[in-house]
Amino acid sequence: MEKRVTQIDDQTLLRLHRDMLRIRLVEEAIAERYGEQEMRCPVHLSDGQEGIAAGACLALRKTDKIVSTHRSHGHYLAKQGSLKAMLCEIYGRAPGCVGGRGGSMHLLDDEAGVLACLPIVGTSVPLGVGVAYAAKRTGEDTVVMVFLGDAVMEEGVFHESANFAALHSLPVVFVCENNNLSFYTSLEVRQPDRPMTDIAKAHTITIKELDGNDAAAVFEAASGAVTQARKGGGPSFLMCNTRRWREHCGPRYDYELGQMTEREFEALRTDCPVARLDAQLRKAGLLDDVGEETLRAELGREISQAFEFACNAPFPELKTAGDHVYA
Amino acid sequence: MEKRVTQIDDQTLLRLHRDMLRIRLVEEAIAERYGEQEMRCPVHLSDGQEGIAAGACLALRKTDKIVSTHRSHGHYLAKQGSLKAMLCEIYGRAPGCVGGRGGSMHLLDDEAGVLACLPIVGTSVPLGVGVAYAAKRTGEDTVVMVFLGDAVMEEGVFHESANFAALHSLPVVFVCENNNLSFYTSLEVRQPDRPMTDIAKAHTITIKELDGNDAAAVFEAASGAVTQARKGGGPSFLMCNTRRWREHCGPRYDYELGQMTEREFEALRTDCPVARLDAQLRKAGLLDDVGEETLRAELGREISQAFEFACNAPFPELKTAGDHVYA
Amino acid sequence: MPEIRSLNGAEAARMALFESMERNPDVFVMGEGIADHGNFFGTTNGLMEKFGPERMLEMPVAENAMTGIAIGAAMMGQRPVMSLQRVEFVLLALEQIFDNAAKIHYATNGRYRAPIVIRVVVGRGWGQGPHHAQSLESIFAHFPGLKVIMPALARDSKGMLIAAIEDDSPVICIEHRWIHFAKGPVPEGHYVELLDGPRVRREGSDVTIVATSYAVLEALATAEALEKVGISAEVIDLRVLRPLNLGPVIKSVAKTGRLVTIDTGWTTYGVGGEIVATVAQECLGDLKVPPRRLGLADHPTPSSRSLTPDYYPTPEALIDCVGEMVGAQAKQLEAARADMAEHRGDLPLDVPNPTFQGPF
Amino acid sequence: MPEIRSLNGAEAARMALFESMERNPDVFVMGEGIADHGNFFGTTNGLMEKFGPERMLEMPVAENAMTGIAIGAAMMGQRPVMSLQRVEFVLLALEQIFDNAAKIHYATNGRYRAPIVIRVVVGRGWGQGPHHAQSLESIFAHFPGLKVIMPALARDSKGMLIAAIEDDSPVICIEHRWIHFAKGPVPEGHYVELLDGPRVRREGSDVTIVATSYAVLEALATAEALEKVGISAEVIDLRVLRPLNLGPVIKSVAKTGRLVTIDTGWTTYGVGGEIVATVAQECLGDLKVPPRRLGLADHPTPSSRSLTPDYYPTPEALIDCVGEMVGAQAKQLEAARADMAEHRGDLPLDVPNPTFQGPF
Ligand SMILES: Cc1ncc(C[n+]2csc(CCOP(=O)(O)OP(=O)(O)O)c2C)c(N)n1
Ligand SMILES: Cc1ncc(C[n+]2csc(CCOP(=O)(O)OP(=O)(O)O)c2C)c(N)n1
Ligand SMILES: [Mg+2]
Ligand SMILES: [Mg+2]
Repeated sequence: MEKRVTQIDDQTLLRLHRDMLRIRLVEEAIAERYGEQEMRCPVHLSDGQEGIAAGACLALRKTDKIVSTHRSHGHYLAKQGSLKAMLCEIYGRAPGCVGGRGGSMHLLDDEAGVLACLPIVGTSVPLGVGVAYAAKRTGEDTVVMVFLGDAVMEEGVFHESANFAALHSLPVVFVCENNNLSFYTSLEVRQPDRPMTDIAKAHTITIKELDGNDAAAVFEAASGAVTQARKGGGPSFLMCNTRRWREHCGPRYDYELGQMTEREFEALRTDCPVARLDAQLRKAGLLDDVGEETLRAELGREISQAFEFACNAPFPELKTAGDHVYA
Repeated sequence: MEKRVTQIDDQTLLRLHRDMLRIRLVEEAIAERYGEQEMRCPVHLSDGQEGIAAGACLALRKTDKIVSTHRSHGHYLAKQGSLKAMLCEIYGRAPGCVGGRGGSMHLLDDEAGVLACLPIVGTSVPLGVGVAYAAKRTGEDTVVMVFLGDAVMEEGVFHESANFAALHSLPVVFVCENNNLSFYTSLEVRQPDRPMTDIAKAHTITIKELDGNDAAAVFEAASGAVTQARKGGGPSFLMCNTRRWREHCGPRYDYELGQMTEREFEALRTDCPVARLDAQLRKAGLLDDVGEETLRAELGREISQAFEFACNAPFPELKTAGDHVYA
Repeated sequence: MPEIRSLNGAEAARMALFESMERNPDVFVMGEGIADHGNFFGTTNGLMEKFGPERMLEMPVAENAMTGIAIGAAMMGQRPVMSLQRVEFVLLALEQIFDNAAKIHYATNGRYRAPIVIRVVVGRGWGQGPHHAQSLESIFAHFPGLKVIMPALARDSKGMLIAAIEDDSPVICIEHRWIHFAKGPVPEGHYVELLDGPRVRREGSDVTIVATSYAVLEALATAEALEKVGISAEVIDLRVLRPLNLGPVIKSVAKTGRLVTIDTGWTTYGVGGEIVATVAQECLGDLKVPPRRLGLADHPTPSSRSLTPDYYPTPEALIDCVGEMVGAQAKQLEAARADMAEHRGDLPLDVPNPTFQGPF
Repeated sequence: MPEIRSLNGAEAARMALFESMERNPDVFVMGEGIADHGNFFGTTNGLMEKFGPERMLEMPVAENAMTGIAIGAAMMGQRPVMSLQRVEFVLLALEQIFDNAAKIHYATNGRYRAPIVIRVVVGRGWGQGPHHAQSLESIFAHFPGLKVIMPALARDSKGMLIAAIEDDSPVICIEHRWIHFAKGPVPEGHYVELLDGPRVRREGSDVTIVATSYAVLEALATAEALEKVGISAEVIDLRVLRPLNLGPVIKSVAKTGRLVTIDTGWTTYGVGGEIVATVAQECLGDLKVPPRRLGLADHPTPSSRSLTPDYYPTPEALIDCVGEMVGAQAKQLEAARADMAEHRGDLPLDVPNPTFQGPF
């Protein structure tokens, strides 16, 4: 993957850095406290993949919308979904973003434009396309970003959705997070050897393959795709290569499970999207030790307060369990 | 579509002609007698499309297998499925190929290698791939030909199946009959403007687009694909352009329904796969009026005998209706 | 008072679409082949001309994504009426229907709604065979969050479809192919028939027959034949399979003491079972004789007409069943059967009975 | 006599796979993530090492084609055991299962068979939420042509899975996540537990409890608590949902006069309804009190543990239900409830009860 120098302005770079770091620190905090057994739902952590979430979501307006998967914390936070509501949801508390009904795999923040993060592989893809179709019908200039993992490329529903999005030139940006894995099964066991972008291209969708650990590159590509979509130019597909660091589901690192050696893990961890931008910012004189300390302290405070809030938030009342079955 | 001159031997050309004509005459006979209301099941006739069935199936061995769709009469007959068993099936009689249980949309001829013709769009595609996978597992050199319509390209299951076939280099030949229609909806309303072959290519499948009304060209391309598959070279996708002449389901011509003008219909009918090869054979001195008459008479006899047989065949016994629910 | 005309179920459904589309620009029809000369079994005639291709949206043949797209659009306030010619096609979309349509309101804690209508048609007759004649209402009805309706009378084909389109929850509207043919009185203009539960279509005192869809028409005709031989059957049209309100059924059984269900699906784990079970729980003491269920024989649908006479429950089977339950004389039943046979005349078994028509 | 060991349901299933793969080279396991460190909930440990990737076939994430491929291979004589971590994933493949797996033998007039086994897991607890905790057995069981089994005891987890793999019809094997944890005696080596119907797991005279899957374990523990307070419950493990054989249930109800069902799915249009309906039809006169059904509350599964106490039927609810039916004293029930509570100890409600273990 070629490393690139971008022309993105300083504020944007700092923002990307901050957004990534925030995701990282949240995931680390979740991992750290998961053993307390108070977050009683499955969690799919995304550390290592923050570059994509931060870069892609920063290209969107607040009124734009995203849909995502089981591994959605990063997307939700990058789109500025409420941290407190997310943690409350994971803790199963009433102020959770869906009132504790969904857990980590059903995040939503309506105001921030986080529409639906759903755990069945591929299930949110046509929903996102349908939202874009509604926008087109009603003449709104909303863009919909659809996050998906590499495994989604194997599900028929992706193709059906891509065909429709292309046919109707819908304002959709597909962001494929290719971490090479589905559970612990690598790509070559699941797909023939070819660029996954070929699939999207075959549907006449604008494509770009990029280094997902380069947040600035993702931001730039996403900005282009979003502009195209907003102008009625139709869908794009960004294939962002990355790696996840932790186990598929849960707080441990993959090497702790024997899925790779510690050495392999350390090697892949050297390509850290946060550290990479950190170094770039320092080199450009935009960040120094003090600045980083201040930022970490600020984020740390926000995060511990949010945990504090979540841990003390009330549980939803049992008698509400049957509400909202019908509208 | 470029017209082509082939190097195929005379016997093969004559055989292709005969196979096409046989399909044509059978479909015409069905259309003619359908109004008698004795064939009491939906029929999807394939006249106009015989070039593909005849060309593709002739490239197969008897032990090779095909799966097909709701519009399968041509494939079934070209693969040398029993005509009597097919007509009995359509007439709902006991000697029908599945004992009258399926009707026209569930043809099967085990000995001839016609494995499953099924009416749910796309449903037979993974079955065919699974059969090919079994052949690979057991080391047999069977090739499986999967017939599909252009609408199948929109169904997710095609993509899922293509991915698997490519991943495991399975001995599969996908033959797409692109008649530009699904019901009466044309391709451009259903798919973006691009070669459908791109889709298969994106899955690393060998592709070829051809004039489906040129049976010799189809035979040649299919022979190449079959050889590749048998040698372990993996799947191919042949996109064969054609048109159907009659209504989607039933005996009438499309223009009789007001779906096109009679003039449009006559125009498209000038590109007749049977007439085209007929002319070629005559030009090459392989066929003359007498030869054609003899052939038509012979086929006509076979067909009327088969109808005679079917019309007089017994119905399946009511008490067998519940047999074979469990194996 | 609006004018009332005699229309068949298909025409009634068409009027429902027309009224709904005219009243609310967010309503649109989507599906495969919804506006060709077949006009979706005569339920969409003229809608393309009137509303154009944006509101008569021809879709690719991709039921799973289609359903997800409909749900996504509905979450944004659109009101898609997805229409599929056979219920089997929607088997490809059950993940979307069960996981998203049924649950989006619940799982977003009430924030989003999925006001979609999914019209699916149950095939029957003319040798449809194993893949084109299933009647799968009970599997939809198992899911909290979905509404599942089966209109039988033409009046409901219109009024319930309008109600479904105006409903904020997802509604699966299951239209039996043969109710498209049956005529009945249908008011002009806009009206709704509430999705609130069953209706007593005919009062009676000896037995309660609970029926769904086309079976309602058969039950009503049968009840008439039974009446002539002195057996009084109450016929209840279930209409709404979910949310299920069996109040009227329980009330009826309390009166008649006898229950027989007849529906269009397989019996085992089917609709009749739920009715019988609920009645057994709620008014066991009222039951004078064991309840009975009529439905499809327990095998796939064969194509040949020679294999189906015992597959579909017939009016004759219903007569025998009721006869046994009320302890009728063989002679009585013979007369009722003869009456039904006359009703049907020479008509082959694989086409709908044109005499099953209103006014009911 | 083979040695008998105490194993949990997961280990028992693993042994079934091991035995079947060793005996018949046509048997292979296919699925997503079937051989990583999670070992498919501990049901595939060591199989990759022993049989290699050709017989532990890792598949793309594409359930619909996967199912069709399995059926196609099975038609050629292979015996795939398709394994999916949640029943929800198979919602994407229902067209293949209902149209092809269930019907291929019938619709080919007996020529072809589809001897596949589809293992699907029902999630429960640890905040699984709306998309990962559904128990959808009744929708599979509606289809003639499928066999549908739910092993409960470890002995069955092995023996029934072996029987399923050796069966020439397609079998849906629904494994509740929590039976994977429950231990019971399991014989070594090859043996089959026939897929022929229910088993009486505990004899009793006051009430018949028919249960499925994990509910069997709860029912057995509850029956023990009831016994101590003088109420004698007969517990029947349904085991095979289709083909359904309710003979033993009817016999039992004839004896006890009381029926309660408890299963792992939603009640409406669920498994209990079919049992209650059949009993009402077959032995109405034997029922001393109205039958009852326990199942999930009629809404999607919420994630937060604070929302689930009334969602899953508890042993306490079963005690109350039986208590009412037999007219027990409040004191009696109090004692039984206390007993169950002690049983459970401080364990939170969202993890399986480790005391629900054999030998039964
Ligand atoms: C339809 C379906 N099949 C299988 C699963 C099980 N599953 C959950 S996450 C996952 C891996 C998905 O991989 P990918 O999409 O690449 O996302 P990643 O986990 O790598 O972020 C699988 C197979 C599921 N949730 N839904
Ligand atoms: C899953 C599914 N959706 C819809 C249908 C209805 N249907 C039957 S044939 C057909 C058209 C298929 O078009 P194509 O595959 O191009 O074949 P053709 O009829 O043109 O030969 C459709 C949509 C179906 N049978 N199955
Ligand atoms: Mg991945
Ligand atoms: Mg076509």
